[in-house]
Amino acid sequence: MTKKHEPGMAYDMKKLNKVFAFLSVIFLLTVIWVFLDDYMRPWKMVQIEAMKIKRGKIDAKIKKAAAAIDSEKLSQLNAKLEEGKKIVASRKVELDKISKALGLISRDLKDETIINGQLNAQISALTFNYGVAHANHDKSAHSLFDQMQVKKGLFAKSKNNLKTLDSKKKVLVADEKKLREEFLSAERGIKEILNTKSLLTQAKATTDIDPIFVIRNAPLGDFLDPTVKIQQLVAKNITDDRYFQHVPKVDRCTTCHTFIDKPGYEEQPNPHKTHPNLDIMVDKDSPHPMKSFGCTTCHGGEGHRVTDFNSIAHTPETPEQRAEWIKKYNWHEPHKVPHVMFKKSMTEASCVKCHQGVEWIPQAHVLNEGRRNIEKFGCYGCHKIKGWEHKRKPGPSLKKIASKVDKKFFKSWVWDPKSFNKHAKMPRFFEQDNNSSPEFIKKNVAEVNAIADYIWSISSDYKPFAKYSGGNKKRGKELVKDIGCMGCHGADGFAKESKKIDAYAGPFLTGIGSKVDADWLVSWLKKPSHYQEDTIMPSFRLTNKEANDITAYLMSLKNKTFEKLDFESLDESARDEILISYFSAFDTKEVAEKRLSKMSSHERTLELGKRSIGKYGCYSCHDIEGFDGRAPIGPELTKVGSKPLTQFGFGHEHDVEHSRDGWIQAHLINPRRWDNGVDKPFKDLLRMPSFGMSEKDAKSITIALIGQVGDYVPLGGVKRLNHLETVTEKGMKVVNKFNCTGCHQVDGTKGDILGMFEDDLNEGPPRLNGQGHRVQADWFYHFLSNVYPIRPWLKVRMPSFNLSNKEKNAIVAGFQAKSDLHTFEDLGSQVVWEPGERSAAVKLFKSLDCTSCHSGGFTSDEASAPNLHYAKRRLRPSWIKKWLEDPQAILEGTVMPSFWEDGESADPDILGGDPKKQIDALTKYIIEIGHDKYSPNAK
Amino acid sequence: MAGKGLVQKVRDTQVWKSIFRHGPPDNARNRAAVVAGNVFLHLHPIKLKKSGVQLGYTWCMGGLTFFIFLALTVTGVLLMFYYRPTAEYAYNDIIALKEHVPLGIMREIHRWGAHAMVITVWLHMFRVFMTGSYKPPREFNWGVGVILLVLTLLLSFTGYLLPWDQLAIWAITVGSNMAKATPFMGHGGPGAMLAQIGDFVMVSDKNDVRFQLLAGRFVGEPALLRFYILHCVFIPCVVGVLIAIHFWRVRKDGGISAPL
Amino acid sequence: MSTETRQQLNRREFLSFLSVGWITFTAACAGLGSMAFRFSYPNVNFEPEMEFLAGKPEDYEEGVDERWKNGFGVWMVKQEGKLVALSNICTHLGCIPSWLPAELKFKCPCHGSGYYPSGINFEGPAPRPLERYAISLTPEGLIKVDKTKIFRHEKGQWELASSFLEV
Amino acid sequence: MKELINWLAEPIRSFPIFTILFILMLKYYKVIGTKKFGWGALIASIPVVAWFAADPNFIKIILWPDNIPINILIVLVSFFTWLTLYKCAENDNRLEAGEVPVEAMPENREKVWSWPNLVYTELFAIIACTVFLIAWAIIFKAPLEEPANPTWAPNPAKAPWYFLGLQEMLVYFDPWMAGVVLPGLIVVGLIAIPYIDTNPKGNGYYTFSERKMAISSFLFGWLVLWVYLIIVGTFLRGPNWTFYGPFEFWDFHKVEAMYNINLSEYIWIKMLNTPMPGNLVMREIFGIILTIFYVGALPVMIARTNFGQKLIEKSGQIRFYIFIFLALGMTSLPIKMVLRWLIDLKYIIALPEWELNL
Repeated sequence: MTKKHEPGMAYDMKKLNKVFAFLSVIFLLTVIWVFLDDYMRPWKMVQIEAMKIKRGKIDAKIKKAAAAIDSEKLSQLNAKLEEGKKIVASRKVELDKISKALGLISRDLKDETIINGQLNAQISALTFNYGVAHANHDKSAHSLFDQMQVKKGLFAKSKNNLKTLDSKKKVLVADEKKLREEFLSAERGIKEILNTKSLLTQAKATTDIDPIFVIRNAPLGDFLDPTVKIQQLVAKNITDDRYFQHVPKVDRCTTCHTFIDKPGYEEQPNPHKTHPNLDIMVDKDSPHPMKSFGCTTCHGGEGHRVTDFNSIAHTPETPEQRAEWIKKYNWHEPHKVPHVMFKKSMTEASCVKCHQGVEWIPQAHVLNEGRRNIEKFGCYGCHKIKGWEHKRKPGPSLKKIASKVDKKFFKSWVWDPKSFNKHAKMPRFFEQDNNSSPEFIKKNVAEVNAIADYIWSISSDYKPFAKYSGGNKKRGKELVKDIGCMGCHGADGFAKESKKIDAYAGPFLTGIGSKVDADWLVSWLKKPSHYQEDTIMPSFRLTNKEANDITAYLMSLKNKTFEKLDFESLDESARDEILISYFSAFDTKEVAEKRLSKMSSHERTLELGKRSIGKYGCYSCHDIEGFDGRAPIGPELTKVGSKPLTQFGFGHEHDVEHSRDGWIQAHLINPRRWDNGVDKPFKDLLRMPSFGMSEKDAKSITIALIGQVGDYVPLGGVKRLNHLETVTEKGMKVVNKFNCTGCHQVDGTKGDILGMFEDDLNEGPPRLNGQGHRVQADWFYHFLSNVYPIRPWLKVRMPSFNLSNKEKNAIVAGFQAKSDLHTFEDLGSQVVWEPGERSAAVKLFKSLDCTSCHSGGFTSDEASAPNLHYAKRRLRPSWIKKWLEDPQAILEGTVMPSFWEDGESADPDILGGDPKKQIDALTKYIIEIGHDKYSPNAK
Repeated sequence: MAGKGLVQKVRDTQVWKSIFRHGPPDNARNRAAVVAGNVFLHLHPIKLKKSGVQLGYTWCMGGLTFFIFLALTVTGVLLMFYYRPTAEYAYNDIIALKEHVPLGIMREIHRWGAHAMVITVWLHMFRVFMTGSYKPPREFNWGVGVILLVLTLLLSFTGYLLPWDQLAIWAITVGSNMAKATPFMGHGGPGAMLAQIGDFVMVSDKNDVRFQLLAGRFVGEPALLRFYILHCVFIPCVVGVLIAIHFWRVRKDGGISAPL
Repeated sequence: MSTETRQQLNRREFLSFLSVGWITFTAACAGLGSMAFRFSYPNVNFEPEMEFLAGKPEDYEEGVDERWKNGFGVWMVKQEGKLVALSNICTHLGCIPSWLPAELKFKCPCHGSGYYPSGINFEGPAPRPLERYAISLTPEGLIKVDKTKIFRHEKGQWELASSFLEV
Repeated sequence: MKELINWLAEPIRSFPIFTILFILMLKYYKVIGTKKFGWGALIASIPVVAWFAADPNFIKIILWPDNIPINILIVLVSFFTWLTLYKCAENDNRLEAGEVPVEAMPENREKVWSWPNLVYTELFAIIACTVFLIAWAIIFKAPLEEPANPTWAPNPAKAPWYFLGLQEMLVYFDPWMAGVVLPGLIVVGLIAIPYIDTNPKGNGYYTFSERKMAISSFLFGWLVLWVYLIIVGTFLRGPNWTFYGPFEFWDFHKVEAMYNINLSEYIWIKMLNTPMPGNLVMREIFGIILTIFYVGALPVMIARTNFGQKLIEKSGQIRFYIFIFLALGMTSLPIKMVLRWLIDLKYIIALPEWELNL
């Protein structure tokens, strides 16, 4: 049956209405949906959870506060309050009178204020008008002035009235208070007792989930003033790079990490945990307050995003955590995100961003370790890293190598340095994952042979200036132990093997006898700079006999197994094949072969040697004639932390974690692994050598490297060194270069050599705590150039370093700056005695028996303390005083006794027993008896 | 003769004819066709009473207001090419217009045009009132006109902030402080303190009308952006729609008013 | 069923669908409108902080305290049992007066306006007293100063509750 | 002479003067509305303007770029006011003589082609306007001051010129009245005009005699309360919103002897000599009564008068009350002005505690 419609109607109206109703309902539901969708945010639940945690804490505090309330006293006060009420009520008549009087006064005050205000306004206007009239020489000025004076008189009167009324009012108010005193004092008392609790109760109320909370945080209603809301930190001095522009960093991490800056939540699980080390991070009084540094500045990640757990690019520390997060937060690998968060253990990487131009960063232990490792392994040799450009090349110069070692040693060493010396720093290029096939080994052998031939062909002549004339091995060993060789070197049979990263600044000596010949060694020991001008090996001012003895000992340290190694000779066909591959890079094979055929066999070998040095980048670590100024072989690492992940070649290594740090760490441990499963011609193989790094080393270097980011931190955000810090850094750079800390303890860092003197630290090299304050700058400079034994009883020797003037100055200034001292100080060399002071000093000097230890120049006894006659030019008077006062505070365990322990004088008869006066006098005496000489040998 | 021939030739081409459906407007039929066949001109009636074309009677202020509105739209759109509504750049961009942008005088034309539009719209209202043209059947259109007048003021007011100079922010500060005093809806207005539950102030500087207008508690960068959008997009769109209604009603209500 | 009742039924049905349609349609449109409304209130903003925590009431001694003058532009003045946060902007031309402890007054170096410690002007060209900022106590017992709320003496606003703190 | 003008320009004097002139203008509109008067006024004004312009202070404020629109406004408003009066006079004379208004004359009712008559008229107007705008833009650069600085306010901080009437009202009313309620009333009142004014005459032609009531109240609001206040706010208000005469230098330090007192203070302290009650409503009770009287009782009382009766008869109760309410809203401004000048009245109701000051 066909439906009939009204004429002119295509549809039935009823049907239209139904469809309209249906669509409208869906429309309404969608609108509700969109509101709910916008309203539901994961962080809201986190904040409510935080509220509950806080509530729990407050509850505990309230309980404590309630327990602390003295209920007895409270009830007493309550009784007093009641009593007070009655008393005050009985004074109703008086109080009424006062309040009435107060009312009248307030009326009069108001009235007078109006009058006063009117007069004041009139005077202001008149003053202006008069001023204008007067300036214009107007006739009206005079009358205006008169008017003004009249008004001013009235004003003064009214002001006086006001003051009178005011004081009257004050009296009345005081009276009223007095009348109500009993009541008020009880009220005050109660308030005081309950104060803590009531404040806490108020605080608790802010965590109530009550109707007001619901209104404030309801959908649509939350525009009013929500309590659950996004929190943010805006770091003005630190920017995010948006490529067209740098924009201030905005971190909203505190939206969920609610208590991050609030102590007391340490035991909570994340995100409600307090940040560790609030003394250096996050806290507003710490050097890195949250408000100015934000969170992602250090942690990385997308701090401005709050959508869910993933949007921030949280990075799990371990696979277990990853699994947990996947379960808990639906975590997934962040993608299309500029900055993934650092793993928790790698956060220190970020320090580098702002702490630039310093050797070590305080408290960043792993990072510092990584930076030490970079220094040790010499990464900067092949890879340019900003801040490390001007370092010494990590390896020794090869310019005179032919006269130092023989060719066979050279080849075997290059092939596998660790087989000669387990502590060898030289990495291993050969027999790695990607070049161990017989064909490649053959070619590698050819290359090593060619390198040796080439190096030998360009090595300049060197003749040792001394001849080994035989020596006592045993005495030699004693000397090696005593004079301090172990500050830099190691050898089997000496102190325990060091675990320190920067141990063995010099080579490990076991096996040295198989490496060099005796004549070379004697000359080297006597004068290292004779062989290599810029060596850091110092001269120990050895006598011929000493040098020969040491040589005798060292030459006995042989590595027999290594000596027995034979190195395969060069395979000419392999050599030619490699050369052809070089030559045919730009030409056809025929041309290449033609070119080859024109060369003699020797020329071919040298050509391959030269090319191989270039290929393996030997020149990056060693000085080699003819390679000066060549660019380092490896890619620059200055911004490796910002290198896009896609630019890291993961090859077919699927078990490596797909992240920057994962790649770098895997790469450091086995640099050739990316060639696995790839068919590459010989010339294209990866060349980065293996350093035999432990996982720990690799991780620390990784941290140091991923901190090398491209982010630019505005000047306001970076750590800027002040003048003293800059000078210190410069000095410490030299100190590190020459490995002073191998022997000396410099404010915390110490060398392994001290381990040999564990029984008596005073027998070891002097500790340089507060050295900048201890010695005078001039003396220090002089000493560095002209070393002399200060402590005659020490066997260990301060060597003479091959320091430039600039370096010496840097050391002196660096130590001074480290002790917060500027260059100039009144050294008090002109002694002015107070009356009677000198005789007291002499008496003290005697009674304290200073010369029993400081015997030098006084008695002929063997001295066990420095010669006091040279203190005048060596020590700063202010330091002497400090030293005398409490030697242990400066050098723990020193044999110098404390004569004024706890500020009490040992001899109460001298100078009235005033320790300060006594110390002053003694200091003056020491200066007075001092020679005006830097050292016994100086003029 | 040759010229005339050429004009005629052009007029005879298919292109010309496809655009202009009529001959030269020198006879009654074509005069009607010009107005009726042109999307812009057909705003006008084909014929109207003579009084409606006498400037002494109409002052042409409404027409000029519309024309200035169009001129402001064109210059405004052009200015947008050089102007960025951010606290960093807004002022510098105005300096650029002043100093080196070719024909940066566009800004002067825009600004003075805005003032001129305020004046013409007022005078238009003045004239309409004086001729009693709001009387039936034009009551509704008068109302639309009043709203257009208010929107004109708002357009000018929102544009006032954009140069981001002292004149701008303080004029807008003074102006927006009035919004603060709106009864019940501004935190400084009467009745605001009634909306308070316990410690929770429902009408505060964080949520009142002024905050909504400025997107902040004072005139800052968010306010600049908001005013920019209002000035360049929102209000012009509303004005455009209302102008359409206004014109349509002028025609429907009997054209330019004349004695009944 | 008579045609009349059927018609009535129809009418009822007609009314109900139409009204449901219109009511829900209107509600949904209102919802969309409120979307635009809510959209105009941002959830976060980047305005400089106008509030600060100024320690505990016990930290202040009777008289004028200058610790928040630099940085926040506020004098904390404790007098007669009231602690107030006084603006340090001269009401004359906006210079910064200095506190002269010896003479117990604020003196503006620009044009010589003088104010009592209470903030009331008593000399020079200043037209009105210094302004007070809102001051209150947080549940933790700390003083919160809110510079967005200003209290003017001449408007009688110094009597209002949050213009001072009883101590 | 200049001092006299300065003195006269102060709102306390210039407002009454202006009002009186306005009344005179309406009364003698037929005299004013002649070409002779128009030319005469124009010629007479030339030396006056020249003399004014010779003053450095005056020319400075007049030529300040942002004030140019107001100069134009003054010129245009003067001209068009004269023009309406001229047209009104012409028509009224004809109507008195029993003729039809000019616009209704058969030759003016004749239908003409839009093309070219109207289109060309518009085109000419557009060209003239464009030329004018370009010339204006070339001669006067748009103002640009120092970059926005939220910490330092210029003095005076003025709103755009078209809102200066409102800002001038701020002297007499609190922002909620001057900035919200009164502007709201203006807009509502304007929209309401066609519904209140039921006078069928004067539709489509200029006439004064047929719609005296409508025109005089509109022109009062337009010319006296709007344009006049804008002129005052622009030209005569300087730093601290202090009054400066047209020839006066804007001296920063100028102070006016101004000390305003609330109505409650007047009554309780000055008249009754009693302390002010602590209860807020009690304290302000007189002001509240007065206000209720003004908006509640006064309309009823007016309705009882002859004038009211006549109006009600013509347009009905609702229209009458809306009209009276709007009119009272409009007159509240001059009333408050006069009270301020006469008795230094600050607020009729002073409830700063509730932000409710009137």
